[in-house]
Amino acid sequence: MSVLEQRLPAVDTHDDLPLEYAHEDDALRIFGFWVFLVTDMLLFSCVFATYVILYRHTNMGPTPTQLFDVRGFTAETLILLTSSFTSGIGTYEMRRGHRGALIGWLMVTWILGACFIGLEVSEFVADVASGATMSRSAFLSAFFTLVGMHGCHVSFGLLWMLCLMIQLGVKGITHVTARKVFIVGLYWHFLDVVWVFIFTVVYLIGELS
Amino acid sequence: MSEMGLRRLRRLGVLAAVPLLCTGCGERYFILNPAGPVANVEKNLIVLTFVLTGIVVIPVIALMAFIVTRYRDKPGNTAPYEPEWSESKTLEIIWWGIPILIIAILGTFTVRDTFRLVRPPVASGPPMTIQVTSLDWKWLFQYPGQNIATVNYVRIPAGRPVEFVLTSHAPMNSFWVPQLGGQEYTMPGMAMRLWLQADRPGTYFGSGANFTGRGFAHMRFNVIAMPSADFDRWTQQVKRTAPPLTTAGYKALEQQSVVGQLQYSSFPKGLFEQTIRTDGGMYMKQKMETATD
Amino acid sequence: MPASVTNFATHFFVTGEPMIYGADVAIVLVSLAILFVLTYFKKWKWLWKEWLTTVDHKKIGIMYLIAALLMMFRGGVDALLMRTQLMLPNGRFLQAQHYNEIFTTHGTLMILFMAMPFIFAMFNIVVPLQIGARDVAFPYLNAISFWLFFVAAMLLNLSFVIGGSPDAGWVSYPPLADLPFDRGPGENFYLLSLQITGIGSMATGLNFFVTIMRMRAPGMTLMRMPLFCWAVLSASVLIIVAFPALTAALALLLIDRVAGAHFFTMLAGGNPMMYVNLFWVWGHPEVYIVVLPAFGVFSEVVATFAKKRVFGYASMVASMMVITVISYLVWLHHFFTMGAGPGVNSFFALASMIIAIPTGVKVFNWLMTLFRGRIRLTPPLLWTLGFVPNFAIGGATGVMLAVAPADYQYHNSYFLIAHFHQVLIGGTVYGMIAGMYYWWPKVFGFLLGERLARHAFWWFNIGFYVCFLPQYFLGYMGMTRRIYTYPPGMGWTTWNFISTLGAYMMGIGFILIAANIVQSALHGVRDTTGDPWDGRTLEWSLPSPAPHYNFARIPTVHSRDAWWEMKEARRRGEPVQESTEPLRPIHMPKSSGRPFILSVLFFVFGFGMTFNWYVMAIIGLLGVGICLVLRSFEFDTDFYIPVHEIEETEAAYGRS
Amino acid sequence: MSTHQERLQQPSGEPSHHRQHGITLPVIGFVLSIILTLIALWAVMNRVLGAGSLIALILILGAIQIFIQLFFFMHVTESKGPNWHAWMLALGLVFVIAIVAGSIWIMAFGALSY
Ligand code: HEA
Ligand code: HEA
Ligand code: CUA
Ligand SMILES: [Cu+2]
Repeated sequence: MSVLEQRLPAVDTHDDLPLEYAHEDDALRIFGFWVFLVTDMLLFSCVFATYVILYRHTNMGPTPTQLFDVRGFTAETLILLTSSFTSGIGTYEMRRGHRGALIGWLMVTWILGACFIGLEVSEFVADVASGATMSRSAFLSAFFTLVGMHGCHVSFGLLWMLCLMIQLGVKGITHVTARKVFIVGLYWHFLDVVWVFIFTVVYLIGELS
Repeated sequence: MSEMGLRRLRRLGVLAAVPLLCTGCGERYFILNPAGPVANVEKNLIVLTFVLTGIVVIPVIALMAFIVTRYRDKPGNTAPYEPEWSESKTLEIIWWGIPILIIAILGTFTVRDTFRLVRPPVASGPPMTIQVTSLDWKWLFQYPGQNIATVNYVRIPAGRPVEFVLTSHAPMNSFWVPQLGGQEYTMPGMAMRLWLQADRPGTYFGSGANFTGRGFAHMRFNVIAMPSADFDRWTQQVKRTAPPLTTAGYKALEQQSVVGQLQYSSFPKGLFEQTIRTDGGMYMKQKMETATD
Repeated sequence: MPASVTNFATHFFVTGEPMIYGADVAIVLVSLAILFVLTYFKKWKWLWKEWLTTVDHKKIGIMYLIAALLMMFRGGVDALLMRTQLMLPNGRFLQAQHYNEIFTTHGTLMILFMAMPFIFAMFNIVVPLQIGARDVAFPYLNAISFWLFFVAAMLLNLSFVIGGSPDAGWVSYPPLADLPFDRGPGENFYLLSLQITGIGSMATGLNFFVTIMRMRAPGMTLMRMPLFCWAVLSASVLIIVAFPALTAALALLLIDRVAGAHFFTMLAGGNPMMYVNLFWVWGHPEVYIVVLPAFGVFSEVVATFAKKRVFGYASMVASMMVITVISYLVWLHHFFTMGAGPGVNSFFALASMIIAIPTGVKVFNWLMTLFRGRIRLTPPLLWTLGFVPNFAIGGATGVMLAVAPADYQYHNSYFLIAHFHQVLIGGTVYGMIAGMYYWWPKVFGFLLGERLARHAFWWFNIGFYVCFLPQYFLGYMGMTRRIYTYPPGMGWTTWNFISTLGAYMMGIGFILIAANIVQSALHGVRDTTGDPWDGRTLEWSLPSPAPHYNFARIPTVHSRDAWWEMKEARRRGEPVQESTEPLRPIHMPKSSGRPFILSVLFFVFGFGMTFNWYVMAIIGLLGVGICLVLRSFEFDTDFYIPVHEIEETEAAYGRS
Repeated sequence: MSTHQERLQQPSGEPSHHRQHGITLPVIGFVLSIILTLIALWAVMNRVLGAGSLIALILILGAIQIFIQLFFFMHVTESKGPNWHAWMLALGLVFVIAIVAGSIWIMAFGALSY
């Protein structure tokens, strides 16, 4: 919705770019979203730093090794990695113009994401039931906040995807919906990267301690 | 002129000169009047930075004054006008270069002294240790070697390096005795070390420097440096005359309040270590390098 | 009245001091007066249509400007209250608690609700015009940024009458600001209002980064861009990378406070130092965020009023980029005295000093721009010239602080207070006021009178030195900051007294600025040419105030100082290729009430969280979510201005 | 978003301009990411190295995964105009390292222990 007639000063030879870049306005938003991801990445890195500083401060409560369940977090990781892949396929199908396949793959992604959240919530519930609450120790504060923050991001992504599936159903693949799908894809892959680091820094290193 | 008139005149003169004297006479400019080796190192650095930054700042201001008077847009101003002149390699090199040089010099001294100050000052006598706890809103000093404690003032032997071990059992504060040396934070659950030494006997102003709430403004204390013999006499006297610091007494001190100067003939064993541990000290993994004797 | 109600009321409303009752009454009266005026003059609809729903960057800029001036007044009154209390030893004007609340709100307001909106005012007013664009990249987001800032400012200011203000300093270090030591809602007000405005600021940084990178007029390569835009670009990059750290620090402290977590408590393994660390990861870049745009303003002003190209353009750009990167790597210099070890202190001390090098380069280049120019001492240049010595001294004292062992002596003393006021006021405030005088005619269509402007400048500038130079001496005398009183006999009295006089002089300067604005609004000289200063950059090619689509035809740029070159060509009588392209319909974003509503819902959320009224907080948050979903389903967000309307508007300006 | 003039491209669905982004890329990316994850898990569960080098190893594996997502899924090289987002991303990564490494360095205190 910005100033669309206006051409970029830079070369504009990208006529082979996919539909979501076709309009200046959409290209701007994709660019803007990348920049947003940078801010989000820094936000996560601050919380990661805090976790690393605090994860040995267990206040004689449960330690990471005691708390984490290898099968649980491995399953979460594989599910999320797969959902990243299916959302990638979605983008691929979108670029081929297959609306049905796109919605289908988004659906699969959505279900995988929901399973991930389900597993995470049940993990949290079990922890809390065993007395490992946020106020038990600095380690647990940091753990719940870091992992929970990622979980909130994923849940937000689910809501967003739901909106998009409806819009795709109503409007089909237009330059607007295509751009939105592409952006939500970026978001989803980004969350996957963050999870890989949660998997590594929180769970695997936790197993080591 | 009568005696009276003269005195009045002199008083007037002194009054008028107060602002000037304040800058000149200096007793009260603690930082510029160090009374120990640590503060002296810091003062020398301060003088050095003053000179080095002055070298650029004063010319900058003078240059600006010159340019603005010379190149005013007034009819009849014959000063050259070169609207297109906008590049000069030489000039650019000069003003990238000079600051780099200055910063290099300053940086060298900074690093040298930063490392120097973590070591005890050159010992002119055996070091001693004093444990400092900042409370809301008072300072507790424990003398592990002497097994006495004081509140809101501390006595030290002059001419001996003193290792202040700092912690807090309240919000973070900062322990600062400007004439003896710069400050360091007191933090709950941690023991930080600050080396200070007074070269000559005297009373030195000290205060908390990091805000801790309503009573913060009253967290001042004196550091009284005295000859070793006097110091020993004083400790003996405290041992004889002061009440002991009991656990209950410490509990009372912990409460938020502003108090005057107090002294105690003893304190519960391990009180300082206990305080640190309950506030999270067990997470400080570092090995203790023993510096005390 | 039932006892429970009275009890609630006494806890909810701040009570106790006449000053607060006075403020309560004043706020109620002013609000009623505003409501009355709006109703009486039937301005509600106008307010809604023209302002509350606008997405026009120029109007948003004006709103930021007004807000910044108001907040400068509020923060300045705080400052005068503090100075009055400190004028004499054992002052009894304010109590400890009250004093603590005042310096906390003073610092917080001045940096986050005065300096930030002031720079955003300049971003909004100037950037699209300078790069030849019709708006920013995301106008709707821009409106959201403004309204988030606005409701956050309201939230913080509300704390003065409801619940109590934060009182742990603008840095609000735990454990002092954490639960056992601070139960009251004051700290929550701080956390939530900063969190909300922080989100808005991040969005603004993103917005202007994208705008500058992608929306420049054809031919305007990066190296042909006005230096102000470069400054905005570097400030935006810093906002993007620094504000997340603030968000994280505040969020963790908030979680401590509302969910009983132990990030920064003294118990259960919390580590308060991590807050200090995260706060300054943001805090240091923040001070450069507010000063870089001021640098940009100075670059424009010296070139215009020396009638000369800016000197050393390339090294100006280079120095800004160096500052951007290095200023991210110096944060520890705010806590040298935490004792992190000599290696750490040395590294951060060196990094801090290195910043002096590129900054110095900029100072010299400004001076060389004036050198062999033809200097017109207009108000914008006056503020710029006032800035140079100020910043040279303030920067030099910054370098003195960066010398770690020396900082052990300066830290938290009045020397530090003097340093940062000298760079914040001498740098940021002078820069923003210079910018305000410079672009005022472009925004409002009339000039600010010079005579009053001169008086205002001299009162403020001389007052500044009278106020803050003594504070350096106080630092050397061992006076620490944040003390509400001090005893006589320390030798501090004289300097404090003088300092307070200086503060009043600055107050007079501020009043004169306000008078200057009012007087010129009534009797000011109209700017009919659109180019009152004989400017160099594209914004001066437009009529004042600019039409809401800015450029009827997007200009093509062939060099730096694009407008100056066009005028030169015309003066030389060269055939100017006036664009003969026919006008085309202009595509513009539609106004929307949603940014305002969304922000109000954020306010509801913040207010609920502040008082731990979670139902209210959840309602607010749900509302925010609904707004976002609604936006996602909105496809009709823009419209075209037809050619005949453009023609009419241009004709009204006397242009074709 | 309404239509506009000459630059509008109808949603065509013709696959021609996506040659470079065939289905193979996501598949390779997926397989790689799974393999890397399992290697990390295996290495930790079996303690194949000392703690220090193990941590270094799994962090490196994680870092590789960033690039997998960026290049195989997120099309980081695609952009209209110069690729500024990649620069911003790189700068962001530098600062991420500054925050994390810096904080760890700073917080490794030289305090006395009791
Ligand atoms: C606009 C805001 C602004 C700016 C621009 C600066 C600029 C600088 N600041 Fe300042 N600073 C603050 C705002 C700012 N600061 C604030 C708000 C605080 C305190 C917050 C709080 O605790 O509440 C603070 C605190 C602060 C501290 C912490 C002190 C302490 O808490 O103990 C330090 C320490 O290193 C420091 C250093 C510097 C340095 C080295 C610069 C440099 O960038 C200055 C560079 C400029 C020059 C040097 C002048 C021009 C150069 C020349 C003319 C030529 C070359 C000169 C030389 C070679 C010397 N500042
Ligand atoms: C951009 C930021 C900015 C600006 C512009 C200012 C402006 C001023 N500041 Fe402030 N200040 C800070 C940022 C800023 N400050 C910060 C960050 C702190 C640290 C807070 C903390 O410790 O947490 C601080 C702290 C601070 C202190 C230290 C308090 C303490 O530690 O105990 C002092 C004391 O002198 C002070 C004074 C002043 C003065 C006199 C002005 C003058 O420039 C103000 C000029 C006056 C006006 C513009 C107002 C004009 C209004 C009138 C004339 C109306 C008169 C009417 C009535 C009185 C009813 N400031
Ligand atoms: Cu600060 Cu430990
Ligand atoms: Cu700083």
